[in-house]
Amino acid sequence: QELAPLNSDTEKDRMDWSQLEAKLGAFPKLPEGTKAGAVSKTLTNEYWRSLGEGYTKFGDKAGVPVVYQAAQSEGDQLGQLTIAEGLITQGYNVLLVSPQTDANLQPVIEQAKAAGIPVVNVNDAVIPQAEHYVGNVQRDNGVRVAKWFIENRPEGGKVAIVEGQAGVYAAVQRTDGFKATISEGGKFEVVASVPGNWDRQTSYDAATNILQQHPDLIGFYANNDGMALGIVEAVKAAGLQDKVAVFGTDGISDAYTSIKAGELTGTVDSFPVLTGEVALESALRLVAGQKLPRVVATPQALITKDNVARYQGEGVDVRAVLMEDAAAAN
Amino acid sequence: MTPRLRFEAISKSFPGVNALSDVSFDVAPGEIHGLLGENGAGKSTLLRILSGVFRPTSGSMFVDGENVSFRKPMDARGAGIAMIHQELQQVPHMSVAQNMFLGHPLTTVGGLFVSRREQERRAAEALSMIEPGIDPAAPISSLKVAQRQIVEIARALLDRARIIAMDEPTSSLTPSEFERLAEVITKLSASGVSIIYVSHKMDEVLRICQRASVMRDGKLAGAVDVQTASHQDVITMMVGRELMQEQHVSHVTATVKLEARGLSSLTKIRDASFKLHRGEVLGIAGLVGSGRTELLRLLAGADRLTAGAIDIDGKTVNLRNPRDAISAGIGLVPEERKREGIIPVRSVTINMALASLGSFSKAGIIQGGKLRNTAEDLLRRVNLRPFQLDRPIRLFSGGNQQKAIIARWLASKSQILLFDEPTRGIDVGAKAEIYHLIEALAADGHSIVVVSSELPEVIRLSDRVLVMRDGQIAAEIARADLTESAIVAHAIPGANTGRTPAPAA
Amino acid sequence: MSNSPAAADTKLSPVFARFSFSLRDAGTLIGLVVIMAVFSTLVPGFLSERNLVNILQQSSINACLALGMTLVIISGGIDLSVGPTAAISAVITATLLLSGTPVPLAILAGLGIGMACGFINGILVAYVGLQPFIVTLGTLSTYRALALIYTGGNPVLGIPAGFRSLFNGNLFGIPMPVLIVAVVALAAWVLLKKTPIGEYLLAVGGNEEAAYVAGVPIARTKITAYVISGGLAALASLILIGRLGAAEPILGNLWELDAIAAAAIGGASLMGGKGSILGTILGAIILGTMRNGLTLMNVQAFYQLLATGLIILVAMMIDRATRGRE
Amino acid sequence: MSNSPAAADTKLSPVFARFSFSLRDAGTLIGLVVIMAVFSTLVPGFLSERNLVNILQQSSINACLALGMTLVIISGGIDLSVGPTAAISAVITATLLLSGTPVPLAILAGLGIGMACGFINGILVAYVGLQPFIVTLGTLSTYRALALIYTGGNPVLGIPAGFRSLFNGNLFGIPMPVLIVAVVALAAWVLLKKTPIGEYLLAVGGNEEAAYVAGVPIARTKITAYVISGGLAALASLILIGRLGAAEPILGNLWELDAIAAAAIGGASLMGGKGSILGTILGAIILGTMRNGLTLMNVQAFYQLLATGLIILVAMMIDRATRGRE
Ligand SMILES: Nc1ncnc2c1ncn2[C@@H]1O[C@H](COP(=O)(O)OP(=O)(O)OP(=O)(O)O)[C@@H](O)[C@H]1O
Ligand SMILES: Nc1ncnc2c1ncn2[C@@H]1O[C@H](COP(=O)(O)OP(=O)(O)OP(=O)(O)O)[C@@H](O)[C@H]1O
Ligand SMILES: [Mg+2]
Ligand SMILES: [Mg+2]
Repeated sequence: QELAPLNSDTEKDRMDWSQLEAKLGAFPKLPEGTKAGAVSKTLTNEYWRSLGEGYTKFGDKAGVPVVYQAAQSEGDQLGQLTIAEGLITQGYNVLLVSPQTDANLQPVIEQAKAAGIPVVNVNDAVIPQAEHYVGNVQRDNGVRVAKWFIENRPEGGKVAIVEGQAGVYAAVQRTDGFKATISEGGKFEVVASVPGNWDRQTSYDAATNILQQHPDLIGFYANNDGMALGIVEAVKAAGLQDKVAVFGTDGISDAYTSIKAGELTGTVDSFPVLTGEVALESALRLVAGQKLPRVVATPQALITKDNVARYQGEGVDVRAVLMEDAAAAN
Repeated sequence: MTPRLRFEAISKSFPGVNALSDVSFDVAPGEIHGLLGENGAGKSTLLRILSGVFRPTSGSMFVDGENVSFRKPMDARGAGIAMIHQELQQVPHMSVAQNMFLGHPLTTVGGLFVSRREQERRAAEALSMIEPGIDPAAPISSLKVAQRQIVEIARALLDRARIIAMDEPTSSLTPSEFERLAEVITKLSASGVSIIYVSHKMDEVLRICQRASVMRDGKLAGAVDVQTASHQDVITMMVGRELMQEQHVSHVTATVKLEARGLSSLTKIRDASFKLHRGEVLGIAGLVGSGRTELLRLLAGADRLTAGAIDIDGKTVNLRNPRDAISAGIGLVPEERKREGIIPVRSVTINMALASLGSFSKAGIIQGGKLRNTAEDLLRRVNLRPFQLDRPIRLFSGGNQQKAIIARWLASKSQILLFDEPTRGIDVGAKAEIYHLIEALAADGHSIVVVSSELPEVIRLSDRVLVMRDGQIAAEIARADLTESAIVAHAIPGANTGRTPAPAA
Repeated sequence: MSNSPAAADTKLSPVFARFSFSLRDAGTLIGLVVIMAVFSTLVPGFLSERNLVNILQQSSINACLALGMTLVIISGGIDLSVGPTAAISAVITATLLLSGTPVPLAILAGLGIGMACGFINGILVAYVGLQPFIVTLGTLSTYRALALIYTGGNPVLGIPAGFRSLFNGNLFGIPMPVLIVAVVALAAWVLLKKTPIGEYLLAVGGNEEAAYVAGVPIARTKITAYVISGGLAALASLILIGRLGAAEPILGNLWELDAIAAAAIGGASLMGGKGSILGTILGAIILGTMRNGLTLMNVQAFYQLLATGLIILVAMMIDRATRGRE
Repeated sequence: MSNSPAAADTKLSPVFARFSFSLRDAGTLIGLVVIMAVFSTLVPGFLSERNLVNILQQSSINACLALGMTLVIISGGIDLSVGPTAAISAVITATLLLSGTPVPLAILAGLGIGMACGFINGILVAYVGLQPFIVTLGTLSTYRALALIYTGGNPVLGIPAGFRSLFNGNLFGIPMPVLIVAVVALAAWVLLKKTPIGEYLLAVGGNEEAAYVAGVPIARTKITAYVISGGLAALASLILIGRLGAAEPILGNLWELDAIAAAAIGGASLMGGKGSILGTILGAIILGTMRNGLTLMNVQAFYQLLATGLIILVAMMIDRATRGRE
């Protein structure tokens, strides 16, 4: 019964979100009184609030009440465990969890299994024993940014990485994806890869120091948008905004604003609202007894000034656009 | 004439204790009014009410006929009342002058800035009335206790107060320092300042005071006519019974219990050698700062030797810390009780047992019954009052705290007891009890060292006296030759007359 | 300093003084009862046996840490490094288990590592003479870094079932963590109330200099407190990895604050010389109850944070008021 | 408590004691010089004017907080709530600026909010008589929650350029934050060394009971320290949002630890009664230098954490050794 430890990026038993309807049919009818519980890392980051928005949106559509909770701060591992255990006690029919770390919600998997409640691991940290995972490919975030550099800066140059909290899965994967991809051609040199701790101020200071030592730097990759926006300010303060490209990850609204203003070069949006919708849809399909592959991959896209209008603005239906993207990719 | 100060039916109760009940008396302008009483009689409590630290439970106070009530010390000071507290009230990291002007610094530029220089000038002025040697800019923590007490006195002189309450101002002072204080007090009194003077030193009170009140168990026991009263009368009034004046009895034997050979310390002590016999009470006299405390701390393992050795029962012992000393059978009753003596929030019982917890334990567990029995036994022997064994020690009067510390070394069955100013701040009754205790211990075969600044005490207790001067043992005086003048002659630098300075071989 | 001298004239009466610890503890207990009463009216099923056991289980890790913290606080110190200490011993124990080390040996090693971390803190405080806050602030970073470097930042997965059942099972229907912590609490209570070491801790925290003159082994006493704290941090981490089935180098983040809060709610004074084992346990349960109750009420994270902050303040105010009346 | 009595026999001689403050500061300065020397051999361009200015600029926020922290620590307290205090005043100032409030008014409001937060801490410590550590642990959560609730967790973006240039510009080639903090440091120095309030702070922290019987206004003095700390936390947050152009409710996470570390490295004693303004500034620069140097050396995250922990310990040990020799 022991599952092989999950690696959400490489797991073979997977499906793209765009295939849900095509492969599994229309959304099934749910047992009477179905309710869903969700717990995420923290609400202090817009990403997780948007995810919750997606849950609620789909919940409303499907007529399923959703309770969405989060730990008091990022890194509060036991607090999150307490919350998740509380949700099981209260008899929710399905759980969606975005764990603080790979391990801290392991008991939930076990307790839920005992109680016959399906659990879906949504994004970021990956519980090795998780039977279901919905989310994007973390590594791909870094890969996409690296590819942008390879295409748009063919002559190569110096780049730097500002990492998230040391030891966090998403930070490790994103950094690794970027580093590996950009080093392939041999034209680029990663001159610095330093901790930004998901913190704007720390990233600002780190970027200032790096720029001063490498005034010929051509770009930064930050593991999230908050840090990237800090870096943007440091680049502006150094007067290098035309020479240094800055990329973030997540696609929070401030990042979009900054991209439109021509400050942030780009971000890898992983569409948290849509991710939330897809996650809850998958979870509810499980409740209805359908069989799903272990991983349902959600979309992501590199947003720059060139394509920002396609993904955001008046009358843009992101879902439809992403469906198109998915179709194009196949 | 309206009295300068009038207490009217002052009562103060702490939960479980009536510290004062219905105390009334007057102090006239310019009067020096003595206040006597046993430990715990309520003297300090009354003065702390006067200075705004406590509020009375009931009763009222009048200053120059005006009803006053103080909510905090600042109010009392505003009414012209200065107080010298029994315990030193000083801030260690600050200078002498800063401490003296604490709470009401001298300022310039409309109160904006502290005027250091002016403070130091005025502080030096006030200090010079008693002891000119103290540098007002020095950190208070670099001063010895006696000097710090002088700073406290000088602080009270700064205020130009109408009333100065002095709670045992001379407990650490030598007779000559008292003389200078007496002069100052007389001058103040002549200029109309009223003084309330608390002391356990009967002579002082009878000498400088015009009238005196005696307190017993929180009540006023009566007034003393200073002109005619004898020591005995006063003591009887204080303790409610007569105390026998007793003579020295010797229990000294020929066995050498401890031998100090050429002891030197980092700061002061140089080449101190002496022997201490079984059953002997060895007095150590000397001026303040002559190194007596430091010598005791060396013997107690609290400070390190830089040279020399200590033998006990003929065997050299290595005392790296007090623990070593305790297992070698040495116990120290320290000079600064509050700082080095007590664990304030713990009970008297625990404070007593602290040095010998091992002996109350079986398999690492303290045996409550045994501890309790010993505590009852020993604390009764030292006559602890109130006899409440679970009460935190900080709630006891100073004298009773001292008794508990003495009981500590009885509990640890130390053979060698070192007393540093054993009766400082302790009333006559308790003093007699402590003398008895010391003698009884000597009779039991204990060896005892007593450091004291009170010459009568040294003479009363000692079988032999070492006089210290400037970190060295200047002389040894046998019982037969023991007089106050002999001690003084050796203690004062440059007055090396008469007797041969003969450190014991 | 917390106790302003203005209030100093309302002191313990001798009769009460004898029971003052239990009076203070009674105050904490009343606090807990009030909180439970409030939640039980707001949350159906809050008082169900299952949920109560849940609360105990969820409080057990914090209680375990807080017991060690209480002893350190009583000795006049503080231990900010409990989280990283737990992390180091967790990852090392897990690695040993994975490499086939017998369970008892791995447990001993884990506890040993925790005690070694505490020992280093103790040496720096007692012999080098540094301030406890700063020492453990320094080792907070240092130990965390070591745990991260040791594992390369990766979790250690796949802890054997034998070990897990030991820390994660039930005995007579009571979860093992609760039983373990109950035993530890009892031991700590005996240590503090019945042994010379307990008196030494109280004496060192109450007046270090006087304790020194009275022959109390100051350095040894302080070191003992930190070693116990380190050992209990390690024990807490074993309980945790038993539950999680994995050991992470970032485990134990911010544990120190919860542990200090529990000890303080339970009556420990950060000036040293005062603290109660029973109070600390109740303090940990209060914090656990808050978390549990707020979660069951689906209170949003920001408001949970608010409630946590306020409950600490209110608990301390109630404590102050109770003591004032004593 | 840090100063074990075993070492108590080597006391200050009166002559040296008078200069002990400046001696102690010299020790911190030597520490800084050593660290800089090490980095200058390892990192080319480390001693360039540009980088030195950089270090000062990056140390300025922590220095600002640490100054307030120093005063609180001197008074015998501690302020763990500086980060959330900064966050509240940052988001409110930013909101005001966005709604068109004139810059000076918004700044005053921001500083006022910070001081109000400090005032609450002060009241709880001084009048209610709670332990400073616990009070500010409670307000740490409470204030953070308020900042999050106020903004719904979102950053406030688009701070006007007028405001930003005020806190982010240069004057005579020196960054504004550095100038601002220099002025604050001078003011704090004068306050501590030359005014009655400074004396009161030292007295209250050094011996509260003695201060009380001498008529020092205990409560007012403590409250003043917390209000200043709150105000400086607000000032630090204004500098930060001037630099970043955005105010986040999660800003200031763990600032308290850096500020305490700077004060302690600079010679403040957490037992109260002791601390140095110059020392604190040097302490903050030491920490800033460490961060800067390690980043320039591209040291990996785990090892940066290790270095930070070790430097705190080593700095305190050097301090201890220096004082021992005095
Ligand atoms: N803060 C307090 N709380 C409770 N009881 C107290 C307090 N202060 C003093 N007492 C009690 O009040 C009584 C009177 O004490 P007080 O200090 O006034 O005596 P005293 O005459 O000054 O004694 P001594 O000569 O030893 O200084 C004692 O029984 C003491 O234990
Ligand atoms: N901690 C210290 N720092 C500096 N000097 C000290 C210290 N302790 C003792 N001294 C010096 O050593 C000398 C001897 O002090 P000691 O306390 O032994 O004298 P004493 O005779 O016992 O006087 P007292 O009656 O005041 O206790 C004093 O002159 C004092 O200046
Ligand atoms: Mg008295
Ligand atoms: Mg002496």
